[in-house]
Amino acid sequence: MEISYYPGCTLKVDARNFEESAIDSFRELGVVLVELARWNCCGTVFSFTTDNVMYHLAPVRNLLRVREAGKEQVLTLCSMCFNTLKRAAELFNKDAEKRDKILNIMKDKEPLAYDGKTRVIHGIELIRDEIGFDVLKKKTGENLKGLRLAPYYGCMLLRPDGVGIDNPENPRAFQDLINAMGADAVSFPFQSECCGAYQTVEHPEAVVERARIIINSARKAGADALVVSCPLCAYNLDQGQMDVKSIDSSFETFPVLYFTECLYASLGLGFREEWKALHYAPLEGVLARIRRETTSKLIGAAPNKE
Amino acid sequence: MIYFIALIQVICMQIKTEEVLSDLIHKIIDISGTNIWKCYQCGKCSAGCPMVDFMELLPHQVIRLAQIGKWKEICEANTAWICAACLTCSVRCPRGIKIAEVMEALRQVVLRNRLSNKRLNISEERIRRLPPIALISAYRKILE
Amino acid sequence: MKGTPPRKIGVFVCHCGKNIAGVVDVNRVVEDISRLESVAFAMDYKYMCSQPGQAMIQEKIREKGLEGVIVAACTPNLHEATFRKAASKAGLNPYCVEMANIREQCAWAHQNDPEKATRKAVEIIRTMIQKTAEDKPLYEGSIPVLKRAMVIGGGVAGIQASLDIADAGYEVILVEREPSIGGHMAQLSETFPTLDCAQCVLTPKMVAAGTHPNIKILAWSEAREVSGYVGNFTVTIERKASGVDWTKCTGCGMCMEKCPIKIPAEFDRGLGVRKAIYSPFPQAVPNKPVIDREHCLHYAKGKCGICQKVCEVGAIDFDQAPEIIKEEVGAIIVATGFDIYPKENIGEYGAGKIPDVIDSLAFERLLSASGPTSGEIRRPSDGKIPETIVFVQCSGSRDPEKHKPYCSRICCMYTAKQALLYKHAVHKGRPYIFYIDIRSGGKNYEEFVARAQEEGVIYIRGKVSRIYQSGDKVTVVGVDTLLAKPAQIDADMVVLAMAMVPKEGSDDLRKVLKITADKNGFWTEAHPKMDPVGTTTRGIYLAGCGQAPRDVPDTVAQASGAAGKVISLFSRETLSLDPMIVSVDEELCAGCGLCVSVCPYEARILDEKKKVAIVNEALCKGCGACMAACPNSACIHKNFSKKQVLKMVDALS
Amino acid sequence: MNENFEPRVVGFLCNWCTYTGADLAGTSRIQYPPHVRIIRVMCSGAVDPTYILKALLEGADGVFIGGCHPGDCHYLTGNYKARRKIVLMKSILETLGLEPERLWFRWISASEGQKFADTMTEISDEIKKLGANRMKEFWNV
Repeated sequence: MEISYYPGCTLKVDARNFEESAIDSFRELGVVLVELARWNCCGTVFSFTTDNVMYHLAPVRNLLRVREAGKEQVLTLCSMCFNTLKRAAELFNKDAEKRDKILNIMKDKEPLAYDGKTRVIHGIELIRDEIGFDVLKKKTGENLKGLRLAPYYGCMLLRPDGVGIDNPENPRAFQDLINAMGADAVSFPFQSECCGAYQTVEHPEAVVERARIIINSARKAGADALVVSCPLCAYNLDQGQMDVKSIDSSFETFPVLYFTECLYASLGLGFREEWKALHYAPLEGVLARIRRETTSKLIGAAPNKE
Repeated sequence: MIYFIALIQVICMQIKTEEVLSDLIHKIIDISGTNIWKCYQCGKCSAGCPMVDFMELLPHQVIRLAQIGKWKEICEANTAWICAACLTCSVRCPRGIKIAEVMEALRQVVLRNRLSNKRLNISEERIRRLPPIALISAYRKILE
Repeated sequence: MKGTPPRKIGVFVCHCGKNIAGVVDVNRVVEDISRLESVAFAMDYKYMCSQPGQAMIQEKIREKGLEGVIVAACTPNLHEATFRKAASKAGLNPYCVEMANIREQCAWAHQNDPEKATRKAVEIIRTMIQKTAEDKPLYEGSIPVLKRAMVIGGGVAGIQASLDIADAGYEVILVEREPSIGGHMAQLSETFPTLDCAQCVLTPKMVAAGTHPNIKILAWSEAREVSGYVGNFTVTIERKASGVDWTKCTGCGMCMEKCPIKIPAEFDRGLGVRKAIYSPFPQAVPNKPVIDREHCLHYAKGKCGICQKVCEVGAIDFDQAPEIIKEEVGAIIVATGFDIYPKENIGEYGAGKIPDVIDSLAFERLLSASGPTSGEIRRPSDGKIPETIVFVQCSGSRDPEKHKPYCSRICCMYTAKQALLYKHAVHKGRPYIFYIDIRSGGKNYEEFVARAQEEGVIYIRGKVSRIYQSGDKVTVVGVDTLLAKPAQIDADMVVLAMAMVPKEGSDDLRKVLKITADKNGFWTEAHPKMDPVGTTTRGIYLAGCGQAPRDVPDTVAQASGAAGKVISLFSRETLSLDPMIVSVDEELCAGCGLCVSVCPYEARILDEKKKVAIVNEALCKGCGACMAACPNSACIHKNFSKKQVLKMVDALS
Repeated sequence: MNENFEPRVVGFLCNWCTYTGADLAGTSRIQYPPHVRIIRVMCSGAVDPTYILKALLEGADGVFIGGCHPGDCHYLTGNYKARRKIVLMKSILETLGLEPERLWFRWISASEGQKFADTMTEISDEIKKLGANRMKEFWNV
């Protein structure tokens, strides 16, 4: 099975490990991620202003690229991209007035008019709805056995209601995914509380406080590592720990991993050496507990991209 | 005596009809697409807000002040600029008020009317260190 | 009865002081109308509804031999009955009197345009002339009344209504779904604002109902089908299989004592246990057990049978089958009550997964002397006596976005009571109440809340945003909106004042009874103000929380009100029927049966032999759906006939 | 649009909800254009398609049917029956060369006087935009 894939900015730089682990893991599960031939910034955040459609052009252009590729579905890994693209797709289909405005602005530059048919799905949804957690469970074996992983949903995977992948107040998709990987999911009270998002730029002091609370909550719940699905959450919670430590030397760091890195490991592919440099909190403790029972032709293969 | 009158004016908030009907407040309602009059001040937004410790006014206070047209007070507070748009308030509001959207509208009205010369004050070193997703979203939310 | 269509029509135009005459030129109206062919007489007067006005109409009816009367005045909802009564005294059939609404829908609505209003008034009267010209004299039919009532639901509302009707000397059948009557009130500890014990006041009433010679209690039974009409209902009731022959059972309780299976007790909201053969509580009426087939070993594995062995009178009957019985009654009171909105539905309050977050009804069981902890307040997780309890009001109420839009009305009061009772039981305990508004309208209610506050219950104004487990504490994240500061409490236990919702199964019963419910599932009353205990179906009345959330005194008052309605109905030998119903012209009817399927009241059957539809005049309520469905115009809505409406349309175009 | 055009609209109002709502609009002295002539029916479900056709063929510029809100019907389901009929009627009107926009259906409760008045204004405005019902001219031919 092939699926269109929209990477977004950060997966090409600071979160290469997120993309690489995803591409290889999904291939192992029989899904080939085909990166869109052309894509632009999704806008990173969905604009809430009702009176300016310009903000929605960037995401709609990406939705059009998917149609140009002859596909109706596009996969995202980053939660922010997922949220922005999905909400833009919904807005386009629900608000006829805005749709006409957007099409009108786009028509000079785009030979093809976007028809509103692109469906945006997140990597976790792909596993839940198309591959199936039970199928994944059969493929993963015991590589992550005994590892207690805390899923961190953050905001954009769950809110607003109806856009997110699960019930915003009582989600289970991420826990189910972790259990299907053969690890033990550890729910914790702050699993869907905001990491501070873009405030990391202007108010790092607030974000550091968020990181301390969220990490301590996951640790208290007995987890060995935090699992995320958004490069901004990853940065705030992983790098943020360094700032916490600089203020409070008694703070102990806590590993933060992308869900695809866990998936990669669960499929017996281990963990790539070069990814370590993209993490802040030391991972040795967790990595030492991952087994590599399934051998795969993909191990050590070059990253799948041009 | 005069001293007392002055003091009373400082403490006592005057509710003025022309303020309640002010254009700026209506602009916020228009841009956010949410009816702020639905708010019954339960405070669930403020209770769940992850950034509330850093806010000068709590989200429910902002909505209250907007209801009575106290634009100046809202505008001077840092609340909207601290909001991380995590939508916790919006999904929990029992009356369906989109509080995060109101915060965005507030930022927009301030920026569009040049009521603040807001700049992101960050060192080049930090710019290099921050991932693109952080920088772009911050620019989009705070300066767009 | 066939009457000749009235030809001589009299039109009486009312000034209504200045209300009509101030806008509409009444003189011109009279002038214009007088010119019309079928108008035998037209006049205007200052106040038609006044005594002299009515007398004038009566006089003209006699003098001019009027065969139809139109009063051009206010809405028919106001004075149609007045003028019909007046006309009938003058010998005119009241159904040949019509109102032309030139006040509400003309003069008042077009005050700024007298010219157009005057022209509109003339047209309104003209259309009514077309209708009146075809109005037939109608005569009310009558039906006998069976003086026997059924009450569905045996909570405090059902018990009170049954007792009132039975005391008036009529037979009552009280149908209860559970093994015992008593309802939610039997679960309560003490009641606000008097703090008297709920069981102490309820159980005597339960016993009175159980022993009353006029009351037949059908517990462990459900109404499955209702047919018939006011005065003459037939109700089909399923007596569910209890596995116990109640005629033999003495209620000794030996079977329950010896049964080896323990299950969380519904009556104790899961905080206590019951057996697989059980009766919900010791004071049950009737005091007979039922077997829970889902959990009983005999039904699951064919083993055990201990209850059968220990029963000295041989009452255990594993093969008992459900029994279907039919009861004939003249009136029905629906008192099905409420459920508690599930705490599982509120994700941010723990989605029901935190053991020490319980709902308010569960807390009632903890407070109750006959509850699972014998009245000692111990938290579910480890049995510790909680030193800090947080009460969260409006859990699911007043939340149109996610949960229930309405105020559940009793939570403010019972939360104050629960906090106070907790304070009395645990002296060093700290009760906190998160609230949005305190609603304490009721006799001595505000005083009661003040007492709770004075005795040290701490009220915090703000809605709780989140509740989560942290260690052995439960953290409640809220806000103090009066101080504008986030407020967090690490509690030992949290009590959620959950919203009240209509009893599960209400919707099925609604279809059986053919009555209506609002969007929240509560029964709709015939009129929110003027007929709050009636329904749109004559002979069916409402009592208790199935209609809307209410407290015990209001419930009892409404139950007595519904009983009063039934008693008043039973005081007559026969009932008159509204004659404005739909009849069938048998010559035109092709027997297609379309009208039979569209009738919402099952008032029509198809006579297979004659191939015509037959109307049950007692069931027909005159909605006219059949008339709109009939392809042959064989359905004739009396005095709303197709011919009349089409002629009215003609007059307008 | 002809400024002097006075549309004629025939309104069939259910006795329990919309008719009472229209009364409330009057009692509250809410003003609306006087173009609608009201025929009281017991239930919107009793409005026969022939009423609508007759009105439009006789030259009424619009037809309005008002019923109770979903779930509020005094006769349980009459308003749903009306809704189904209106949908059908709209397609039938098209085949007859009549604009389906001339047929209006709204749920207005007894407490919605303002909504009734607003609806009357809206209908009046919209029908004015549509212009006179040409059916009259056809008959004259």
